[in-house]
Amino acid sequence: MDFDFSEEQYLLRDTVRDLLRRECTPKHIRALYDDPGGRSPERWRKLAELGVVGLTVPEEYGGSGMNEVDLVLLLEEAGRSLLPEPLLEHTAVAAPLLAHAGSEAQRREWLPRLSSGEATASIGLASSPFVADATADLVVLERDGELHALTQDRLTLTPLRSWDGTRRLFEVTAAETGDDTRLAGGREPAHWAFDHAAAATATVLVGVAAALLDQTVAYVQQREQFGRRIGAFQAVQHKLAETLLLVESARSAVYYAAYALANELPDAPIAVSVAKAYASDAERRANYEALQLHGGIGFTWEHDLHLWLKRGKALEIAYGDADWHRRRIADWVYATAN
Amino acid sequence: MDFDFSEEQYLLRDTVRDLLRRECTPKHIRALYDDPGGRSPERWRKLAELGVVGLTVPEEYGGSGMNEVDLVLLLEEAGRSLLPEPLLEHTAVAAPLLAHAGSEAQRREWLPRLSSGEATASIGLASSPFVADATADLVVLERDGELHALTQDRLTLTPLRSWDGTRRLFEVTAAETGDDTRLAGGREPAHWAFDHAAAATATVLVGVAAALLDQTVAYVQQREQFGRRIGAFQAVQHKLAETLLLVESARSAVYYAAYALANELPDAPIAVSVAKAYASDAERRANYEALQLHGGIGFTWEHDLHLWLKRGKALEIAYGDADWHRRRIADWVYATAN
Amino acid sequence: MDFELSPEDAAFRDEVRGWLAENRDQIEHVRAVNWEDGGERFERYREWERILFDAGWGAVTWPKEYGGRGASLVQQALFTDEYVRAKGPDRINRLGLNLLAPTLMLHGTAEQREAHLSKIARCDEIWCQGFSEPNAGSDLASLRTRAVRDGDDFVITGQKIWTSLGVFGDWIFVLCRTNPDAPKHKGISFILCDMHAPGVEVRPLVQINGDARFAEIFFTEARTPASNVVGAVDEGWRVAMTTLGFERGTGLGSPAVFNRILDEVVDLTRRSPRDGGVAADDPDIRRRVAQAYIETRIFELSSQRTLTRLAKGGTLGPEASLTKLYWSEMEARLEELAMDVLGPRAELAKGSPGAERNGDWYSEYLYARASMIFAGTSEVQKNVIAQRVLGLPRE
Amino acid sequence: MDFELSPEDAAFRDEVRGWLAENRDQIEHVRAVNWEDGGERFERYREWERILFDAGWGAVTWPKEYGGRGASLVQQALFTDEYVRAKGPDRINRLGLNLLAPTLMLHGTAEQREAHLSKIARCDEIWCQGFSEPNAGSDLASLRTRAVRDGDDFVITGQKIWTSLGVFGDWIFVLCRTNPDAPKHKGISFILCDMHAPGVEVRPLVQINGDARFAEIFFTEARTPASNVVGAVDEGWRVAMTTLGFERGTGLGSPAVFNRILDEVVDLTRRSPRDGGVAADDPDIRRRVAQAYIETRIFELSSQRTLTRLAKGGTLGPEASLTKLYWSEMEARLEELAMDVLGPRAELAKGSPGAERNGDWYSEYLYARASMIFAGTSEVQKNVIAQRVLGLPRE
Repeated sequence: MDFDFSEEQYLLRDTVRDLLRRECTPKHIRALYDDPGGRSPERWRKLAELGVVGLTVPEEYGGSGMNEVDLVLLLEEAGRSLLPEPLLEHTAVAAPLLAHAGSEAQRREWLPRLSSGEATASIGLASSPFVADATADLVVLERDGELHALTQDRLTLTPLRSWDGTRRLFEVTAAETGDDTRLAGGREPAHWAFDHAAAATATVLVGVAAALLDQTVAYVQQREQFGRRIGAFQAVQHKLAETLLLVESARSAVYYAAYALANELPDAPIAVSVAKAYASDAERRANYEALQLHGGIGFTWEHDLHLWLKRGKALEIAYGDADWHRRRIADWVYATAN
Repeated sequence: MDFDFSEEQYLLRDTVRDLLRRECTPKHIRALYDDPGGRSPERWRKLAELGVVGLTVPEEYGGSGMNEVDLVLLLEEAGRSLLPEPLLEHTAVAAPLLAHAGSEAQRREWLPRLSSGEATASIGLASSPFVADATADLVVLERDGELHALTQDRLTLTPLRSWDGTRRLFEVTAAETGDDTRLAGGREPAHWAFDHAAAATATVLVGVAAALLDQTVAYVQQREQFGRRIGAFQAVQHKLAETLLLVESARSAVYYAAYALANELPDAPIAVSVAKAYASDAERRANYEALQLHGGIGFTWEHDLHLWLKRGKALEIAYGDADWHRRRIADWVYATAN
Repeated sequence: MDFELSPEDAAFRDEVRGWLAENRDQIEHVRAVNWEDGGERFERYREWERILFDAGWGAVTWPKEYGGRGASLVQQALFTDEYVRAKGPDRINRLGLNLLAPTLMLHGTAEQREAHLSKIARCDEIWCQGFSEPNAGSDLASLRTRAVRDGDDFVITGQKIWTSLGVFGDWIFVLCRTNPDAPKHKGISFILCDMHAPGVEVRPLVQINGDARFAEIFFTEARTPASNVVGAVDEGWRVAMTTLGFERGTGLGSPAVFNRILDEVVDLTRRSPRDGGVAADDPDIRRRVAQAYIETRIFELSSQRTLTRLAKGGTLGPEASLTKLYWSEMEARLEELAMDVLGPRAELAKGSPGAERNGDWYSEYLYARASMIFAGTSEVQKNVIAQRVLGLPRE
Repeated sequence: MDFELSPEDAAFRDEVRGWLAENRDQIEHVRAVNWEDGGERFERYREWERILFDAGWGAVTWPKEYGGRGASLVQQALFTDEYVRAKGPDRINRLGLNLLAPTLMLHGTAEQREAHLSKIARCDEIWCQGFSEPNAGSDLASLRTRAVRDGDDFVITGQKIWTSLGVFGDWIFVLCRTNPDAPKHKGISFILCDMHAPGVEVRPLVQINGDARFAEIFFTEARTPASNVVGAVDEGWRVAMTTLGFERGTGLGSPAVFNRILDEVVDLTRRSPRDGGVAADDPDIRRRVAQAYIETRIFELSSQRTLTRLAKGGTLGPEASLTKLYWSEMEARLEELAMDVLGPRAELAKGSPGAERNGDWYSEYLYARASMIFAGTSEVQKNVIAQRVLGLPRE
């Protein structure tokens, strides 16, 4: 029984955090709002050099051969810094999915390039009508319950616009799919992909929520009204205490979901639903309190807060909202309990 | 447009309030906890003398010929003072039901006596497995969707015990029902009765909630901790402000429900569900904050608070809980809207 | 208790309804553009206000002499209800109509009423509210904008923020500190100032939804005649509290608006795909729709109770905070429900294929959250309720 | 990260499980009576504690010299989990075992440990906690019970309240004011006192559910040797904070207990009629059951994170308030769910026909609400979290 991370895992987290603190600041994020299609190949390359991009690719294909537990702290950092690049789609879902369920030919063709960062991959599941970063070299698309790994020549993309100006969403139609594109191996690849996407989204949400909470705590420490710092008001203190408890508890849930997925435990899908339901609610609360306690200033474009508010809002809903996951849990409880 | 009561209505309310303040104190309520079956014929007689018991009985049968709007303020007082006698069952439901749907023979036999207080009536609907005060002279019982007015000789009662020591609940079985006992007239008597019972319960809940709030406000004004009255703490103030808003809003809902029933408006059933759902939630909140802010002292038998806590809890659930009524509202919204 | 309309009120309602129906084309013409885009688009809304005014609908409760028709509060509510149902255009001068005008009727001089009321009703003067400052938000009384007497004028210097309609404004009512030595609630005056005067500069404030509905106003020795002080000098706090009472109690948050939002949300649930069906089949969505129905219905009822009280000569004091708290929190829940009904489509923005109502739902959701901040945050309302309605101690 | 048990831990768990299975009859024999009824019934529970002690399960983490088996924190958690699953009887000396004993291990003298630890483990001494007073609830440091030095003794006078197990207690650890002139957190001492000593009077306190699980303790010049002060005289507040940390963090609120309640609630939903079906078919109930599953599961996970931290030498400071806040609010929601599942049957009390579990659900529901009050109200926990975990200013 050891519910903690190793020194190496923390070290990698710290390295990534340092990188993102320098190279993924609100200024960088804002630049993307004005640059449709914009991504930073530079930042992605640096993440690849740290082994982050190819973290989940088996070593035999040039990756780091690490797993969901190694990745979970990094996804939290991605949420904290609002990393725009597709760490979730590429590293948390598409690449390990290919390793899990791709044919040997697919693996050999793609995994080394996905690992090095030379090529990117994204994921489009039936539960989400839109595909983020669908301009990737490879898009794994769900059609009739099956997954197909498709290159751009087989796809038609319609670009969409999100209120979160850093998100790149597309409606995607596939020209042709066939035996050559199908991901046939492994246990139910579409479910595998969905659970990985939902767990990763929950983790990013925890990072977003933690960042919202931290910024708000810092703000109420400094903002004065009625002759004292507003952080001294009991109503403010209690809201933030409740929010901290939600965020901390969500952390327990997303870390365990990563462990359950990494070890293919039978309760992994439910651990994922616990994580996504709770993290969505926790982020929603942090999102509300952050704006409420910042007051008017948080409602201005000029203030950075909205960058987190919008990312959080989009992810609350992505890959099943809290109520959807609660329904999955209830079905499971009544199918298995007693 | 006049959403207020008349001077006469307020006057009667004040008269009843005065009576109950004297004759329905916590001491009177406590006495019933030790006296299974206990009721106060004395208090009931006084209420009958004021015209309250027969308020809803048509004048031609010796009643006051008043309606739901006249009664609603009195039901609120009944909740506030925890009146143990069956004003709800007798005056709000059974007596006007008999007037509404009884045969001429049934009316002539019963209404004058129900009006004078000489006889009492209670009500047992299918939605509630237990019948309060089923020892009444007349019990209107739902069987297979129909209502029957039954005297004690046709009934078998099994006494139950409630955590609220003033409630008298029974499991009731009827020996025989027939054309002579059936309430045949009026629109769907069972629905009529249910809506009246639910609306009256919502109103009593508002009275209970208001009493809980008032007592708690008084307590936090006086209890000191950390060198000041606990009512000065912002967390306490905000809880009580939120509770007041709920209780005040619930008042709007129960008053309108009474009006809609009195005027047989088409939206009456929905007005009732709005009232019962909201009043149940409002009382639940008042119930929570009352005990929480009283702290340990409110958890003692010696303190009177629990008398209200228990009555409120029982009524939150009676005649459809908040979720049940929300489902009825949703069905109606989707059946009628747009 | 009687929810039936009197014959006069029913006739009034029919008249409103008839007039709005006759003007349906004009309404659509106005609503086809967004006044926030400014210029001719804004002027189209101003023109509409003149049409309303000429037909006697500009300010129905006002006396005839100022262009009203002396209607009762019930009739005003009926007018608003019909207006919202007919999708009447935004009332661009609502701060003048709903906040300043009733304040002037209570606290203004005859000259002030004479000078401004008709112009407000005719929309010749667009009014702004100059209360909040960067460092005086919830703690409004800590405001620092100062006004110094100089001959027949007051000279104003300072900064206001969150000024709705700022870029369109002609006049502004400003809270200024006129006595820096008095306790903070004492030395404040309520002053009317021409926004076209030298020394008044307006900068639009871009919000998180990209709109610029608010502005910052910078006063640099701007002059306004001393006759523009409303109420006594240094006693503007009392006047401002009246204005806030209108804002919290009846000036915003009309039941008809929330009923319309609910109708739209219900409609959305019927059309929004969810789990192979539509959102209207989802029990969690249904529960929330039912709760939204309950809350909007009760808001309507509570508003009618308030209206009756006012019609009988009662007043709305700190109870206005209950109203503001109720509708702003309800609005936030309603708009959040809309987001969840839209699901993944919720985040689609203006100009995006597939964006429901061109992304406006999201914008409304953000505004609903701002509603819990402006006109007194929910926290401030709760303080007021606790201390001034429930009588709990101040500290 | 590794949730697998080590071979030693797995062996430990199997040993516990095996032993509990062997003693199933004895467990049922004990549980057949309610210790709160006192007399022989209480003694039957004490006897059970001796059986546990003799088998080495009385206090598994304690050193062997005091009757423990030097088990790790993980093993202790495994023991508790198995014990709850096997429906092991209430641990009647839990205040001694979980609060006083670890406090003595940290702050006590060798003599104090020698004198009491084994007796606690063998249940020869039933211990009570004397902290709260009628006027010192949330504001514990304002306590007034005083202890005055007289020769080799302290002489205690005052009143304590909410003393669990008060009527059964042999010893009590009492917070007393020993220096009335010092600031309120300074002049307090943590003193052990024999409850059978002259001047100690116990009065049972009847609660709103009719039980008398708590008592009031009146001290009238009760004497206890000065060697019974734990830690330094006048520095008992620090000692008490350690005790409260155990109470909030690990002393109460075991995950296994909440998992068991959830299982029972799920079972109840399958059997409770609702709308012509059972509650388990009701989408609102299902949503709440799912949320209860989420919350109990996360509590288990968070407890395991805490355990890991402690096992690695970390400490549990003000974070214990997060734990207490979490489980007490979760427990209240769980028990309220049970009430709503029971519906109209929820109110049926002890002795009533048709009362599920003889009315105990209602009693548990009330206790759950008390959980948000005792060991520091939810409001106090939030203060601690805000000020001592988040670092927000005290005033």
